[in-house]
Amino acid sequence: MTRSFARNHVLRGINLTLPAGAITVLMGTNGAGKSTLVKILCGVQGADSGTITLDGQPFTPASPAAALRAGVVTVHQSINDGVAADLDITSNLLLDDLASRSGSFLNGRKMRDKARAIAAAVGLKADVSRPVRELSLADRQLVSIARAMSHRPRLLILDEPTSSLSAAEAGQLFTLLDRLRSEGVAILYISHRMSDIRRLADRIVSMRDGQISGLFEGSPPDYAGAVRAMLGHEINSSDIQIPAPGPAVLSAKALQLRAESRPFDLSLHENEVVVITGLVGSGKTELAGILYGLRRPHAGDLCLDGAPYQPRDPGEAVRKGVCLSARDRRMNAVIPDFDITRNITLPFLGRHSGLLALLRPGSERATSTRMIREMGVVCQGPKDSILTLSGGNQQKVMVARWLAEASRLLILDEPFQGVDIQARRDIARHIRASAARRATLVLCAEIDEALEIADRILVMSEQSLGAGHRNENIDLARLMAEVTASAAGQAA
Amino acid sequence: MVALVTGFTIAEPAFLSARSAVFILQSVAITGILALGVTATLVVGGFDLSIGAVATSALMLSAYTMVIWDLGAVEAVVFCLAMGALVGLINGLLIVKMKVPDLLATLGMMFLLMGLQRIPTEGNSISTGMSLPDGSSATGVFAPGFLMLGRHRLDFILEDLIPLSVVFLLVIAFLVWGFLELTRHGRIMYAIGSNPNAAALAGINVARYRVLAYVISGTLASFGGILLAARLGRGDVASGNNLLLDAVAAALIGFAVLGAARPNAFGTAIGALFVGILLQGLTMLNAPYYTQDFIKGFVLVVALVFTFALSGRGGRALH
Amino acid sequence: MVALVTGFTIAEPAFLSARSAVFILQSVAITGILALGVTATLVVGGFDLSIGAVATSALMLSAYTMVIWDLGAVEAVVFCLAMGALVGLINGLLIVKMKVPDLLATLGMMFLLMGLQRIPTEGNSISTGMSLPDGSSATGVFAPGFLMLGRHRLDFILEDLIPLSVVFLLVIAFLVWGFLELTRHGRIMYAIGSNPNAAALAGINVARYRVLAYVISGTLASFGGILLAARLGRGDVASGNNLLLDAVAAALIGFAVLGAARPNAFGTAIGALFVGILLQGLTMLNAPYYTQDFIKGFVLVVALVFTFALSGRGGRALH
Amino acid sequence: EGAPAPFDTPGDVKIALVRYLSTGDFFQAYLSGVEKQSAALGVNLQVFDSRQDAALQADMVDQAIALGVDGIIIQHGLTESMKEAAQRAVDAGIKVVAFDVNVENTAIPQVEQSDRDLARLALEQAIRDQGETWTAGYVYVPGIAPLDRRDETWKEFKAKYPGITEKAMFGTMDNPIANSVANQARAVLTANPDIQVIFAPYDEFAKGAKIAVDEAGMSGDVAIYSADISTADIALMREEGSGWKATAATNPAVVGEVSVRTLARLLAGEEVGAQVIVPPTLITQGELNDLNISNMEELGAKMPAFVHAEVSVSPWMKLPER
Ligand SMILES: Nc1ncnc2c1ncn2[C@@H]1O[C@H](COP(=O)(O)OP(=O)(O)OP(=O)(O)O)[C@@H](O)[C@H]1O
Ligand SMILES: Nc1ncnc2c1ncn2[C@@H]1O[C@H](COP(=O)(O)OP(=O)(O)OP(=O)(O)O)[C@@H](O)[C@H]1O
Ligand SMILES: [Mg+2]
Ligand SMILES: [Mg+2]
Repeated sequence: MTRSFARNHVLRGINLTLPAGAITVLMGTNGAGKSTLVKILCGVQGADSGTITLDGQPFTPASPAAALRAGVVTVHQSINDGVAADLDITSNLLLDDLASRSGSFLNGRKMRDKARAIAAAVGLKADVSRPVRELSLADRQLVSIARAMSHRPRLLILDEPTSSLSAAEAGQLFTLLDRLRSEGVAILYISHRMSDIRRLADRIVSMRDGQISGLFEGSPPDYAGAVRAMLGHEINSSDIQIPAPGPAVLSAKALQLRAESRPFDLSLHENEVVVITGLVGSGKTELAGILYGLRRPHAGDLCLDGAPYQPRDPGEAVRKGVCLSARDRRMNAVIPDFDITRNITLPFLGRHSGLLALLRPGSERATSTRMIREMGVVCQGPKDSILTLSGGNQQKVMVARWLAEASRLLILDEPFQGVDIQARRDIARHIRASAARRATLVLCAEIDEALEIADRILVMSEQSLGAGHRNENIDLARLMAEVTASAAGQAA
Repeated sequence: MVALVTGFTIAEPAFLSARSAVFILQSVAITGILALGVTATLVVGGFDLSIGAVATSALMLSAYTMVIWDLGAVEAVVFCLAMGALVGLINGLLIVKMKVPDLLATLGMMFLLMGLQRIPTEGNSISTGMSLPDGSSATGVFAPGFLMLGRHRLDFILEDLIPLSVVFLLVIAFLVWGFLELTRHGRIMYAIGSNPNAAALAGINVARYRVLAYVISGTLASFGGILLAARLGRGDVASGNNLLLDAVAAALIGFAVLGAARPNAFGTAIGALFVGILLQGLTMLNAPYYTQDFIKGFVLVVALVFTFALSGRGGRALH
Repeated sequence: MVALVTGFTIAEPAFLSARSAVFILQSVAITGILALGVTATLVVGGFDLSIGAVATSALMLSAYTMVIWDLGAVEAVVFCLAMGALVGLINGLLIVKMKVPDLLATLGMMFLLMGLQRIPTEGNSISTGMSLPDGSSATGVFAPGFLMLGRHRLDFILEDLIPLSVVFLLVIAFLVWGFLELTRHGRIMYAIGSNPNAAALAGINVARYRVLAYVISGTLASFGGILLAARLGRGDVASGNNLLLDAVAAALIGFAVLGAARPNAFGTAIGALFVGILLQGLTMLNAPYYTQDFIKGFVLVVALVFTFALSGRGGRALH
Repeated sequence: EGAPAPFDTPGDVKIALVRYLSTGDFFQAYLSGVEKQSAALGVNLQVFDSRQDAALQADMVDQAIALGVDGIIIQHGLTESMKEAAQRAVDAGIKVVAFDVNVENTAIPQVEQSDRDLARLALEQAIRDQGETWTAGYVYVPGIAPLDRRDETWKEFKAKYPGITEKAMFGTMDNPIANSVANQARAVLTANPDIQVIFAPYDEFAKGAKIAVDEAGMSGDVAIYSADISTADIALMREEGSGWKATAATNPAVVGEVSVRTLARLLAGEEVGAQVIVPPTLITQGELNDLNISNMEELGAKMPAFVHAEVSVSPWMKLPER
């Protein structure tokens, strides 16, 4: 199968078989063409050449509806492509059902019952008559997964489904996938997360530059080999050298996020990368919001470089040198109408403008070419529209936006969302390398990711911080226990 | 709205009578029907600026059919509805297939129709006895059955109380409401308005439903035009100037009704009624036309502020 | 556009002369300036329906200032611009603080102003010598300096060639273009229009910039009204609906210019010019007014189809 | 004193004015005439404003019937939509007068400002000033009843004086009308620099034409003849070197007064005839300058024919004060 966008040959002769009753994991660097392959399989785009057969029959889906009818069900990478936020959960869970069913009139009670059953299967607890708008990102993701699961698919395709789920929900998803596998469903699972892959993979297919670069079967499959095939070289190891921390940049005293949560102290130092990990919903984003002037804490004082710090809005935070790279780039970071350069220079346009606020294109271009090079963004040039980049490369641009200028405190909320292993290492290395003159706070739910970047790891649970761990010979079991212990606490 | 009615009743007791209520309904019947069409396009995240022009085109076309071609009421109605559906179809295809943004496509269509409807008569109104280009004069008349659509009144409690056009308004409002709220097609249209991408990926034929919305809008607008023609009894080129703005106002006020913060047929009907009550009440109080505009704007703004600011719901931005 | 100019020149040689070019510019000066204001709101993803009413309010206010209060040109201009800015500010605050959707807020404002501007004179036009409620007659006159704004011509190559209003149009178009394309603030406004969430999280005060866009729009609209007053030399009661439609058409055609598929000042200016050339050319060829509407719509639709369908760019939907 | 019933207790008389058109000076002045004459008679006036919505206008007649008024003045509208409503009012025992709309009803007298006479007076002046041979630009928008009637006269004149050539016909009702017409007129004058006369039988059109003529620097070469007048028009006609030579007009306020008086006579049981015509007056640039008239009040004072028409006056009636 082949597929090109103009002169960009994205898929260059893919041969792939997906056996029933097995989970095939597709690994590939950002921009390798995984999502493009998925879009062809589920009828969103056509292939330029090549054939697909499903259960021995030729299969060329002309539209998503046709693919669904044939039993090819997909959960797409972008969560916002999965749900209609203004509708209630019921309608969202039954959306494709609505499209394909005959008969015109809706039966509210029957729909709600059906929706409840579907939601229960994936452990979605929200009331099904609530609008999706009110749900968290994780719950929205669960809604699209639940809808896909409810279909008795022949082939289930999941494009990075866990990128915004935490361990508990992911665990539930895995159990479901196990069941479907045992029912003989073919599953194509795309992920950059090693933990997912280890847990699920029956076979691993590696993809590089639009071609299949390796197929690894056997139990367990050869991960190291797969990663090597995907990258084309050995992965460079991430060995963390913990530098001596400098003076405190930000310190929080008796900070209380909500009325019912426990107060805690926090101090972040120059030349130090601190990771806060914890379950989804534990309050990481809330903390970031407080530091960035998006919300007020319930109680407690903040100091920045020794002076009291109470930002009223992000503008003030940025002026004082506190920057936040927000999670969920499509919603919160990407400016879709802009090219790469303009996306990068947006927050610090003051630096690139002179008399009468006139912009200096030369200065902008210099910054963006520098950042594209430093972050290793795969693109044709700085004038590419941001939307033509693959997910991982978009993410690099979003991080680059904040690394382009010096800051006092840089907060990165889930900076590795949807980023491949190599890119993750690249971003982490770059963050660490530039961390000397500021404090850096990274929020991520994945412990693997935390270990790759942190000097110090803190665990957050129930809107409160626990003790710190130096990232040296960490007792992983204990760390995991702390994270999940809070889950037990939450459940109680 | 209750406050409005009470206020007007105190100031002018004649306000609160069955006849007065019927007047109000009758005066909003045509804008109300147009506004329901706009609502259908708002639901799929679109907008239709051409409805006013479609209505006046239907007005001219029906007159042309009966007066100049000398055909009957049925033909006139069929031609007009077909014209409205066709215009809606073209709008829809321009937007869906040609990817022209909705405001642009329907604005273009609006100008086009405004010109087109005047070309056959060279800008003259159509009435029986008008002279034709070939020197003869037009002999056709408005069919009585056609005029009834706009003028006939049904006996209901009082004799001659309820005009047919009010019945049409109520029936259409009920149908559109039922279609949008109770059928799966309506639900799908809301899904498209909320997230067209997600809808497409769920296997919905987004293009077809969007076109459908414009066809509904065009057809309802042409039906509004038919009622207008039936009431006027002639093809008057100058009528219908305010239809677009009033219909849009009704549909937009409908957003705010019951805190729905989304386009909905029930709200639109209420919105149309609200504007109607306001204007009738003010007229009865002898307010000059310009204070009516002022008060219409003022009440609109205040109502909006209450709905959106105080209920704390941002509502989705219009698209 | 080149095709248009050539066509008209062949059909009517007088079309292609310096004077003809200048008066096309003059005829689009007012709508052009209004359209540039609309563009500013389109850029931040908003829309301003009140511009027509703001322009006619400025027309009335300037006449009121000079004729009834007997003040000078400077006061009139200052009052009008302040009024426009204030209306824009209120629009902006309604939208940003009260969270009223843009179309709704500006529609309400439009009705409000349409009424308000007529209340002081009870619906009468304002002109010197008109009788006042107290029985005396108004003695003020339109200041010559004020009239110059709309009527004075500068010598340029030919004597008396370029009207001041054309100079204003060019200067304002250039300023708005420069502001939107070359300055930090313009860039930020485009970012807001594209993804307001992301812009806010990049530390931008989104609310302030959105209000700014409406203030720009209101101010430019009032300036358009000033030029209108200076041209008419009296305070004419008129609805601004046609001004609104023409300005919106120009701004929307501007979307399509040069395949930008986004609102932009240069495109808007070209859009206004395009409509102007079309209408002037047709008038010269003695085309009746209704064919002008038709052709305006037809050309708009065809241009749109070419731009959007053939260039294959979907363009973003309007919001 | 001595007024016939029901005007012996005028406070109990309710009349309604049902309007089709309202925006603009003419309609505003008409309304003020209606209001003044009603006040002078001491009757209650209720104004219904349909704002160019013919269907609504018919509803408003019904509404007036429901309110129990004694008399109705229908101001403009469409024959077809008003005919039945007017009949319903007559059936309800209400006296009805129609201004400038033919409701095809023998019980309803028509007040008219005679558009044909307006056009005739202006064109006759043009012939006096310019001779019988000239090239003309004509401003006209079909489909608007008074303009259509004025157009008939123009066609007659063209037939009668073959020396008149109509080089261009244009016109638009786009608001603000004067501004839009000015744009068109500029184009027309550029294309046809030989135009000598512009016939613009509506003062908004004339205003637009004058702006264009001035802008084209042709005020010495083009003469404008029109219908209707207002204070602002007087100023424009008297401007130094103005091309606006003459206009024919009835005073809209007078027409309003006549409408009310006609209705009052009907209510008092007097005979008024099928048609009540308010005669127009020709106003030329020369007269305005000679008499030094600068607004409508002075026009009324110095040209008495303009401020009061001795039409539909009964001895018992009080006239508005001046
Ligand atoms: N609409 C498009 N126009 C042009 N190029 C495109 C388009 N969509 C994708 N591409 C290009 O195709 C390539 C593959 O993109 P794709 O989204 O399939 O990558 P991916 O393997 O899913 O990456 P990731 O892991 O980051 O999601 C990228 O180089 C991207 O720039
Ligand atoms: N102001 C608030 N009041 C009440 N609940 C809130 C508030 N803000 C956030 N929440 C809820 O509290 C929970 C914690 O949210 P938060 O996004 O901070 O979690 P998190 O630890 O950052 O998780 P994630 O991994 O999703 O980023 C979520 O369920 C969120 O919906
Ligand atoms: Mg991908
Ligand atoms: Mg979070």
